[in-house]
Amino acid sequence: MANSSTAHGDNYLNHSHGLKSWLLTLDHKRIGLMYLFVIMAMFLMGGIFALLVRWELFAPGMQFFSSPNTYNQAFTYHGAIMVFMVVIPLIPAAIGNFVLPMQLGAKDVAFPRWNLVSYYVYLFGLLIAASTLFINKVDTGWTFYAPYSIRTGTSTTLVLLGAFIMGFSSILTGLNFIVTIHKLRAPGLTWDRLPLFLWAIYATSIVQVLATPVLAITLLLLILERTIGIGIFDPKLGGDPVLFQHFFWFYSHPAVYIMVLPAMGVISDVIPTFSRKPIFGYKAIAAATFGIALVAFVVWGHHMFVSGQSEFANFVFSFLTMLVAVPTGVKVFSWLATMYKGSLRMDTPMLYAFGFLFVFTIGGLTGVFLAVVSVDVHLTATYFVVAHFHYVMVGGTLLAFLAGLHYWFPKFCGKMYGEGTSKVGAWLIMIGFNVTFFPQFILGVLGMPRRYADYLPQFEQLNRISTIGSWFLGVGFVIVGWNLAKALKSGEKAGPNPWGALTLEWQTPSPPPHENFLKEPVVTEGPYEYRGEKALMGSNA
Amino acid sequence: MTKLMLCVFAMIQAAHAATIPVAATDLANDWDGIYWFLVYLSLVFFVGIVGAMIFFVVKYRKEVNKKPKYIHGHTGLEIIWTVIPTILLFVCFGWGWSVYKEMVHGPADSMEVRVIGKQWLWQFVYKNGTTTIGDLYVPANRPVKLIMSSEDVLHAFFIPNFRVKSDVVPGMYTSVWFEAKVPGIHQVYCTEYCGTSHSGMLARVVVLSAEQWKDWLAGKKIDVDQLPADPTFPGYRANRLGEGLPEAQASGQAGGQLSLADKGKALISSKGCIACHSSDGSKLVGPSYKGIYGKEEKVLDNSAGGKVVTVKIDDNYLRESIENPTAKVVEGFPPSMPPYKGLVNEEEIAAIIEYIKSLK
Amino acid sequence: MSDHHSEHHSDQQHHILPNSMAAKIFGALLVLTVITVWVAQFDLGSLNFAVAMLVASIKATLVCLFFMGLKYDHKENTVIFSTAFIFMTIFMILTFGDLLTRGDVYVKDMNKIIPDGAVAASTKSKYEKPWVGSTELVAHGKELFAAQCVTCHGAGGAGNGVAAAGLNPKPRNFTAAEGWKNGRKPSAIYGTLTKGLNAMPSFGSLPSDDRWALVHYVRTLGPHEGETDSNDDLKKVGVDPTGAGGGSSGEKQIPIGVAIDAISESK
Amino acid sequence: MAHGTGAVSHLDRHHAHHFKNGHEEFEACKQGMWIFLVTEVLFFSGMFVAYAVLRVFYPDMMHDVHHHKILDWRMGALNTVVLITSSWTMARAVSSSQRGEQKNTVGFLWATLLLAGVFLVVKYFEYSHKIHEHILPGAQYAYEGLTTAKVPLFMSVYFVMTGIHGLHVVIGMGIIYYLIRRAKRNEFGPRYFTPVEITGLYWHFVDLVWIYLFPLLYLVG
Repeated sequence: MANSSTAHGDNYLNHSHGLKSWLLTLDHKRIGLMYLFVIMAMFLMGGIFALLVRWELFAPGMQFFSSPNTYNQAFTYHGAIMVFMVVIPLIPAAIGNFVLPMQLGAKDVAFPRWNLVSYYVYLFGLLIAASTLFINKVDTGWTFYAPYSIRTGTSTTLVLLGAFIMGFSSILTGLNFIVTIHKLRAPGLTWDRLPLFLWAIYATSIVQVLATPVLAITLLLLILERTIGIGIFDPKLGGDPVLFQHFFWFYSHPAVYIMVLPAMGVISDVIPTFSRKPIFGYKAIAAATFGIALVAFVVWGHHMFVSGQSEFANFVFSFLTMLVAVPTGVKVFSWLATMYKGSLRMDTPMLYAFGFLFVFTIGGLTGVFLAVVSVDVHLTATYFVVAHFHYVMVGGTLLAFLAGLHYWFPKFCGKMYGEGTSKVGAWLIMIGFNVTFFPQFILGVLGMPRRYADYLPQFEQLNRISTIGSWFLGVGFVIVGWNLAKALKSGEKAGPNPWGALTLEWQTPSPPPHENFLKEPVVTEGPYEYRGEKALMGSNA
Repeated sequence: MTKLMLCVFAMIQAAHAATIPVAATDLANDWDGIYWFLVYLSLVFFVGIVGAMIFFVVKYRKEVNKKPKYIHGHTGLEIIWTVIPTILLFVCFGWGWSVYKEMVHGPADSMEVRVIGKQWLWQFVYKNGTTTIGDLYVPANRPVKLIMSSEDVLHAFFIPNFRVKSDVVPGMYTSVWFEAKVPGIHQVYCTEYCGTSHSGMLARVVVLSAEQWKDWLAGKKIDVDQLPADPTFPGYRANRLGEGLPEAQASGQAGGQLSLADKGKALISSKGCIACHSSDGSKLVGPSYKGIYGKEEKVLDNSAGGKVVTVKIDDNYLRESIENPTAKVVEGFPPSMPPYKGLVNEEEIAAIIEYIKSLK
Repeated sequence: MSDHHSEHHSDQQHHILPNSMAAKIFGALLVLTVITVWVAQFDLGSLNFAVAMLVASIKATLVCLFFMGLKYDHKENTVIFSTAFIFMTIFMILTFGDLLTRGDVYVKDMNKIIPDGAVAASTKSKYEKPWVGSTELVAHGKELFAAQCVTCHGAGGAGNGVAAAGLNPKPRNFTAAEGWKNGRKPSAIYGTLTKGLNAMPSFGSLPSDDRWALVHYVRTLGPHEGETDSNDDLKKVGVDPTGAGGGSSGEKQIPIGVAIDAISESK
Repeated sequence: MAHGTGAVSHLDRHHAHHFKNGHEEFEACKQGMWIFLVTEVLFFSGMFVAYAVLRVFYPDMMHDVHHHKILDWRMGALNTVVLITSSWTMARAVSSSQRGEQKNTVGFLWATLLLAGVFLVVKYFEYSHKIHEHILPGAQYAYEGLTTAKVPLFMSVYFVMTGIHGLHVVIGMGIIYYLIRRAKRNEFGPRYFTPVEITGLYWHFVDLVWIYLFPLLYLVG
């Protein structure tokens, strides 16, 4: 079942025409691209807020914002947009929607209508939350900690409602993917032949389904707290603000893995393809993926080591948190071992994969600092934490997303982007990223707290460097965006399988036909069996 | 050879000193121990991983290595890189936990101070009923336990030099303890986001020598600006925002007798005023001090049942607004300032008014 | 989530719940309902809870197995549904791992705490018994009220001050008898002043005399004469009615009543 | 998940073409509903945790609630019986549709709908009484009869739990009515009854939640 005939006019892009044919489509590929479009728009927005925040911190005193209030609003929107509207749906909803059924050899997801519903639910929630930008801006920080989120006079309720609604979209997508993977695998595609990207999406979906409902009820209770004062989280009425943090982090810690597991999945697909070698320790990586997903649910308390949580709870959570590092390590080592004695192709996706390994290693290791309870006491709520989760979220998820975007781009539109420019963009992003966020580790250890509109003059130098780095980061993204846009317009034709990959989505024309495959594919071996002829294929090989 | 070693060692020392706050308690030293252990452990792993990565890129580029090797895995390796990290991690956990236990369990005979966090200032209540705002006075070499609660929203009390931090939660008591070894000023931050002036909610721990402590208890005034600055940033006297004077400039005034206005400047920091009142005209929670003196302002006169009246901002108005802030509130600002009656003495009020005058 | 791919075509036949069986389950559920209600009549202490939960779980199991047909369904769906309860349990256990073990870290400290009230009260009173009203106190209270309270409670104390607009719940209307959260006794109002309530901050930083003065002034604004204090009421707010001087005598250790309050409050 | 099936409008085609056959589609839809119920359980779990926390923090709260008869257990018991019965009628509706007994299907669906209505009416009386007495959640609570500080918190949990459960009943009624319309058009039979089956699952779940709510809120003091 190597590359099937590419001489085929009809594909999902020209299958039907007109705006309506997109807005009402049930085709998972089109829905995926619509997600991608909105998410990128939101990413631009969150990015602008980020640049403004950095600009404000260029020097002590107020630079850009008229008052601390506006600054607080800016970082709140940066956080809320990036977490709820960008990074969580980024890979599962956008790339996942497009790739998952194709890698399964299926015609579509199990419930195409619900897939579209989920998209519009996301859009609806997003609009509600974003509308507050024009009404009465929110300043709670993305974590909505009670009781401040109860007291503040801003239109927090609307944002909570928006996040609440977006939660349902996340649930529906996860549900849809789980059933699809259970029921719609191509003949011969047994569990031990499932591409690791699918294992990752599968684990992610399970986390989404199990955790998101708890976020929903948490936000709902907070909304009621604000509107009628039910008092469950409000100390003034006998409630417990720390309980809110338990509720919140029971979702929001697993959410971190909703963000990073798919990223790992992408990397697990990219590295063997560009090393022309089978993935090292397939079963171990699949198991590690599930290990992380499960441990995700029993470690949330490490966000609360100084919250007034009991000593005993700190003991338990610190202990359990240590377990996260083990499967994570297993994956990193396996990826390295996959490159060993490979024949590495330095195409853009692989470049991003290297960037991911570099950055994610730092993010992971600093995570251990924060897992050790006593060390966390000093570091938590300082810039050390800010740096840490940006190394995991931006450095991890976003770089992996860019790897995936450049990897599947030819499949999306059947065209190839300018390799040179994309590499320049990649380097700018990676250098800019490290210049921006590495100094923040030191700032944090020195004691600079996060969410500060203004800071003491002794922190000025490091903040300067960080701000300057953020500009490089910005330029990098602009270049990448421009490069891909150019490719869309006038990119040269890419074959059905430019990278010589073996997973099913590459065994059909690019862009794929309306129902993905010209004839139902049959799987006869694992997804990474690069040997003989196959091992020598791939870009400019 | 040994010279080189010493040189390297000195450099490492310098690097350490530059990237971590001064350890002003024994606990802080223990903390540094595990911290640096983690740093070097991470370095080993990081260098290993990234080193291998770069090595592979050089050695197995497709130009160099045309024919990849067909490998699926190696059980032995996988066991090794599962077991060894696990062991290391639990070493970290055990060590970390032992340090944490000292963090939470202070000596029973600790001197207790009550800390009250409110938007956006720190209030300290001592056993003898004395209350201070913005400055926590403690004796050196004596265990101190802070019992903390909040009046409104979450705050967090963070003293980097002591490596202690805890959220301050409304309706609940949390506590930290420390035994300061280094007399002088130590910076305090609020590290739990609490609204508009979160970044202005700073304070100082003023660690006094035994006899200074006696004087202070006896009610003698301690001129905090005469005390050594925060040892982590010796170059700066900036313990409050807007006080960004490097030593060079500061020394001029820090040395000799402070003018009344300068005293006022110090006071509006130490009393937490600047959390809400800027000195540069920017509008925070309350009106800015800049140029307000002598100005005609519309105020809600609550003593006259909340009528809007125009008053001239003069010494009397300022005095009243310090002692009973809600009496006459400048229009467009919330009546949220706590009354300072009894928390500032005549001399201090005079100094503050003088400072506000000086801001034309 | 094992692989059921192969079985898809094997078991085309769906199990159909026989009417007789449906009736049996229905009956069983009704009987069990009667049992829970009946058991609840007796006070078995904590056993009541255990029994109620047990019966409920039996009912739930019957519904799942037969009405929802898990008994005849793919094991896959049973696994899926039970994960929900596993993770719900994790949620509960770990949350309570914190809540239930919190006390022993903090209660120890709390007995030593000086509440705002007691601190201020410690400053000697210039009144004989400030908790007993006097024209002098009321007059003093009037001034304080104008300075401290008018913004929210309004000049007349009707809860209609300028800042009231932005507040929810609205500031108390002192002229009315209804809706006083903590009651209208002097001690109750004193307590509210000391601790604060909803949007109202604690005025514990005021000397206790001033707070008593406010109490007595506020009580002149409406028909509140009827409400008077028992000695216990006064003790609750750290006042020793027998000993003279502004509330708690000289040295400030915390009255046990307040300590208890403090503990229950902090939870 | 009824809409998940491509069979809504086409009787001739019993499965959407991305499924291999009708059976596979049925299995998929049913599993979808099961997973949805998982999310429902975790959604309610938040409220159950909140309830448990209050119980543990304020044991006297529950005692007050029952001592002062804040809730009327007879109402709760009545509603329990009503819901259990509706669960039974629903089960019968499902099996009837599987056997292709159209009349029974429609009949039992109507019965279920009716009982759901009864449940809501009873709830309406309970609520209106509480609202009249100002026995309301948290800050809204202003009941003269019982002024202990913690009872308002119980009322919060009571209203949130029963409120959201009630919402589920209403939604269920909507879906059941939709099923009745389709059953009247004789769309269900031994070859295709997915919507009835998975709606049944949903409805039994609503019953399941109440089976726990009843003792927790009305009975155990």
